[in-house]
Amino acid sequence: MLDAKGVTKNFGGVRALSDVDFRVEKGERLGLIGPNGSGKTTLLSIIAGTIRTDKGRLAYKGRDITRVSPHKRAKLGIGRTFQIPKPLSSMTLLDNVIVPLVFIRGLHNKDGETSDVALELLQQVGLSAKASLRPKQLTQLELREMELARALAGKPELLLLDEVLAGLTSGEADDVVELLRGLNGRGIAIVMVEHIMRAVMGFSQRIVVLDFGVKIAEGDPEEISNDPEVLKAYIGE
Amino acid sequence: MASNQSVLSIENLQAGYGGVRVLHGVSMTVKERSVTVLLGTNGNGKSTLLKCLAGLVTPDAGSAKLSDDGAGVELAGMHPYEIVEAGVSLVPDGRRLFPLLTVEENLLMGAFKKSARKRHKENLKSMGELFPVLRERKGQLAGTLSGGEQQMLAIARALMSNPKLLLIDEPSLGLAPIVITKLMSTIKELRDKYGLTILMTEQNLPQAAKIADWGYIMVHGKIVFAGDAQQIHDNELVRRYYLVG
Amino acid sequence: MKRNLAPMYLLVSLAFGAILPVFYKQPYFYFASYIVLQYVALSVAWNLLGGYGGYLNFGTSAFFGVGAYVSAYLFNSLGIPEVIAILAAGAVSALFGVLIGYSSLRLRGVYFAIATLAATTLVQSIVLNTPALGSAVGLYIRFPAAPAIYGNLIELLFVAMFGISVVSIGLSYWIENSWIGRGLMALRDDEQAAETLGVPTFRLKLYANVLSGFLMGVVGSLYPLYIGYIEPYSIFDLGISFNVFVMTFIGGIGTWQGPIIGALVLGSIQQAASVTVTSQYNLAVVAAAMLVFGIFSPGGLKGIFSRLFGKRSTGTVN
Amino acid sequence: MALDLLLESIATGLLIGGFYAALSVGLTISFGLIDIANVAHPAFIILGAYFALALSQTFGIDPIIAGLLLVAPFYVIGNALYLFYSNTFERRGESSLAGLVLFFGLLILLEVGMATQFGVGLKALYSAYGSVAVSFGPLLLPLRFVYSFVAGVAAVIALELFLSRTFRGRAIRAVAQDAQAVSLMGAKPETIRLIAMGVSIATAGLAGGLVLAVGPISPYQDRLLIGRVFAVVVLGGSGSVVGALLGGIVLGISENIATIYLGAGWSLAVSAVILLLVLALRPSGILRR
Repeated sequence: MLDAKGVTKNFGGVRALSDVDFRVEKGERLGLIGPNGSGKTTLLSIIAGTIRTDKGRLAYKGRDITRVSPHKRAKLGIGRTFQIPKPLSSMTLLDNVIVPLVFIRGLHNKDGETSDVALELLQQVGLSAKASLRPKQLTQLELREMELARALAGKPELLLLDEVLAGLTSGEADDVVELLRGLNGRGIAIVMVEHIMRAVMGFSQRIVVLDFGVKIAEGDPEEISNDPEVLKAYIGE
Repeated sequence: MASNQSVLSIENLQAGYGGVRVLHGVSMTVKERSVTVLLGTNGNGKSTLLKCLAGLVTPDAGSAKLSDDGAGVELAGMHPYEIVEAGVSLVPDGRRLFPLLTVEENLLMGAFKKSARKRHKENLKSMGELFPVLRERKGQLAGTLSGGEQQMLAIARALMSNPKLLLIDEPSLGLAPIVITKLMSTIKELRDKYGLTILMTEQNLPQAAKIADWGYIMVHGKIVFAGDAQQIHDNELVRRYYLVG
Repeated sequence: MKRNLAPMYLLVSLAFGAILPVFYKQPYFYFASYIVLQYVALSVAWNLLGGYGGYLNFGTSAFFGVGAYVSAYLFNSLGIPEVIAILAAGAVSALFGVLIGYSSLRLRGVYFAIATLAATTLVQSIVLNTPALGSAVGLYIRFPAAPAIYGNLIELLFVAMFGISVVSIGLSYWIENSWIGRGLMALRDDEQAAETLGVPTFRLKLYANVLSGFLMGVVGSLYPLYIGYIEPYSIFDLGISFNVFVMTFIGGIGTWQGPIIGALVLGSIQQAASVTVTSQYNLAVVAAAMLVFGIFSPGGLKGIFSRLFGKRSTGTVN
Repeated sequence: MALDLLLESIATGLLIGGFYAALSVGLTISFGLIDIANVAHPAFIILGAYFALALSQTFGIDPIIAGLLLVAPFYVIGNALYLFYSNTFERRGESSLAGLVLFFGLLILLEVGMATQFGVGLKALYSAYGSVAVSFGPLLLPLRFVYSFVAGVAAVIALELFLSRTFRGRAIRAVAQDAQAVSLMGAKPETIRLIAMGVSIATAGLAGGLVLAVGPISPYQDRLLIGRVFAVVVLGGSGSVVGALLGGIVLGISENIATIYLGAGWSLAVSAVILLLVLALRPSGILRR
């Protein structure tokens, strides 16, 4: 579904990613892990299009998207959440969700239908009671849930999640993981960047490990937790 | 070796970002002239704890007292620049160097506080001795250094303020093993030769265990294990905390 | 239901404006109201990009001036009918918006603001160096004959400017409630997030700048007829840009009502004051008012109104 | 003959470039280093020119000396301006964009204030060297431009030394790169910005003296400078004082060449075209942050 080859990114002489090959299959659950600063968020941004890769190519469903702008990628079915939530602060939660409904799905806001769809999405993440509030009135946690609802509004086929579980209690995290499994059951491929090992190991079918901008391992959770390279990156030697 | 006098005592510290609680009541102590290491994987709150101590994050509750020859200074709620003045210096996560300043200019930024300005020449000299590579590259822009050199510069910059307590956030991050070994021995030297007290966070357990006097393991914002150097060297235990969590 | 009524409001307003001079005869009223309405239309146009999109245009006078010069040149030197000249003025001004947009709308908003300042200097220089446009001396306008229904040209100009204002307001209201406005507001809040949610940010900014430029050009195209003589220093005066900016700001930036309120209130005060005070003090009062509002009420008059209104309505609920 | 003319205009352009650098370095500090787009900067320069005129006439001193005397009071004005800005706009968490509201308003207020206080007409100081030219090889250069060039270059050098050799100066450059890391060095970022804005406006005081030395002044003259100072800052790369000198020289020479080939009327358009082109082509200096 997504095939990225030779992704490389430098920020002012500092190398964030070097020559990373990254592939996501249709309907796959993929975990992307690695220590802080290993380039996971940069890779997500390059897939979503908010950062351009210096070298290499990206193909999505057989189409070259290396130079395609982020809003077009969103329309092609790539959705994402941000590690630090980016709410549209002048709008209510409901309106935040309506934006992708209008711009990605092409729904019009003439009748109440669009609002109903938005409300339903908020309900999925447990925020329907706060639909008329503004982002300022929400906790960081709720903002992250709103990000998820917003990403889902675009009916993505590939969903990029940047630490959606951070800061959740294990019960809450389980709920979100359950929700994600449901989405995946409907055929959405999910790339999860996560630090909470228990969750990411349990959720993913396949795991890719980045360290210092280089892909050091790839495999199923079992293989990864026994991979000496990974242990070295995480625990040291 | 470490004395029994504690330099820093943290009690029931709680903190978070906008409603997400990250630290759920952390208590620990850091003894004088010791290397204390705080272990745990990413996203468990280690960095947040150091940020609280440096004033970058304001704790919601609890206290962090710096003992200053008997009189205690409460760090919780102080501004970062006041904390530097009080003698605590942080080597932040991601190093946070000034990439467009030269190596020497970065070091001199570290000596900004008044008491350190007076001594900046001699401090510059001793940093050159401690990190010869920085002396060689003093005119180079910090952004062009290698990862290991950047980490050394970040530590040296923090030392330019003559801190009593040095906080280091993930020094080994993204460094090659051989560089980590070198770095750890430098940190050890800071304790042994210069009598510095050091609190650092680390994921790299074996490397950290080599030089640590005391260790704590943090999982989900709580201290789940505390012990001395020998105890934390138990790799199996830590593995359980790390990958199974 | 509201939406169905909107075209009716529009038609009624237009009819009101068209009929008023037939019944009400008071030359100074039309003379002064023309300028107030001109500022209403300019502020509403400015608000399209500045208010909804958050990109501040400091070059209103450049768009206005391009319109004024294009129309003056067309019906003066080439004898082209007024209506075509007006539309051509709008079109050239819109094209000007495309050029500035391509140059700076991909950058941070601060750069766009500075680019519009520079663009003002540029068009002023071009006019100053073009003898066909009168250079520094300026152009005198040959007045067309007064139309039959209205007594004089000023009344006709009033009707035209009234119509332009009403149409601009209608457009602004429509944009605020359409996908364009939603997209602009989204990118004003966070451009990166907006892109990720499918909003074509650059294209929307460009649309808004072009439409805003078109309207400003159309407004400017009538000015030579009103004033009879144009020259580059007063036409490209930063004071016009400043007035428009302040009126929108004081009225309530980013809402369709804000620029109308601001332009009506400040514009009327200015017209009243211009009889008694010099224009220098006039501008100083405006600047001072803006600073006061900037500090104490960022929401502008509209914000104050809705706060007062909001309080009252909760009171009745209780 | 034509070559001589070209050579002379390049030389004059170079001299004017030093003058432009002096007008722009302050903006390089405010806009380039602490992200305050002070569009009123040129208005402060003209204000400085009027004060310099008053000083020169009262004490019979050279306008450039008068400009130097204004450095200290203008530093204080810059401090006050920053305090006002930070307490109204910056503190509300609004970006530099919202600050434009304040500075645009200030620009108009200063203009009106000067127009009412000093009159709208041109005012000039007839200094001893006002109309003297020196020959330099085959070139004949106006002395007032030579002096303002020297003063401009001296100001750039002084600022460069300040920014690279002093603790506060380095902190100003550092705060542009990472304000939070600056606070970890024991410096209060707000104080650093306060100093930076003081220095920025202080240069406007000196620049005012230079403007007076170069020619007659009028209250709305700042409008002729806005495009120029921003073009210089953007050309030089935001935040680089030496870049401002180079940018000033590029602009000065371009304007003079344009004057020869297109006529004097086009000189003002040069800076606008440069600014729009640089923004459109986006070299590294002005990359979106």
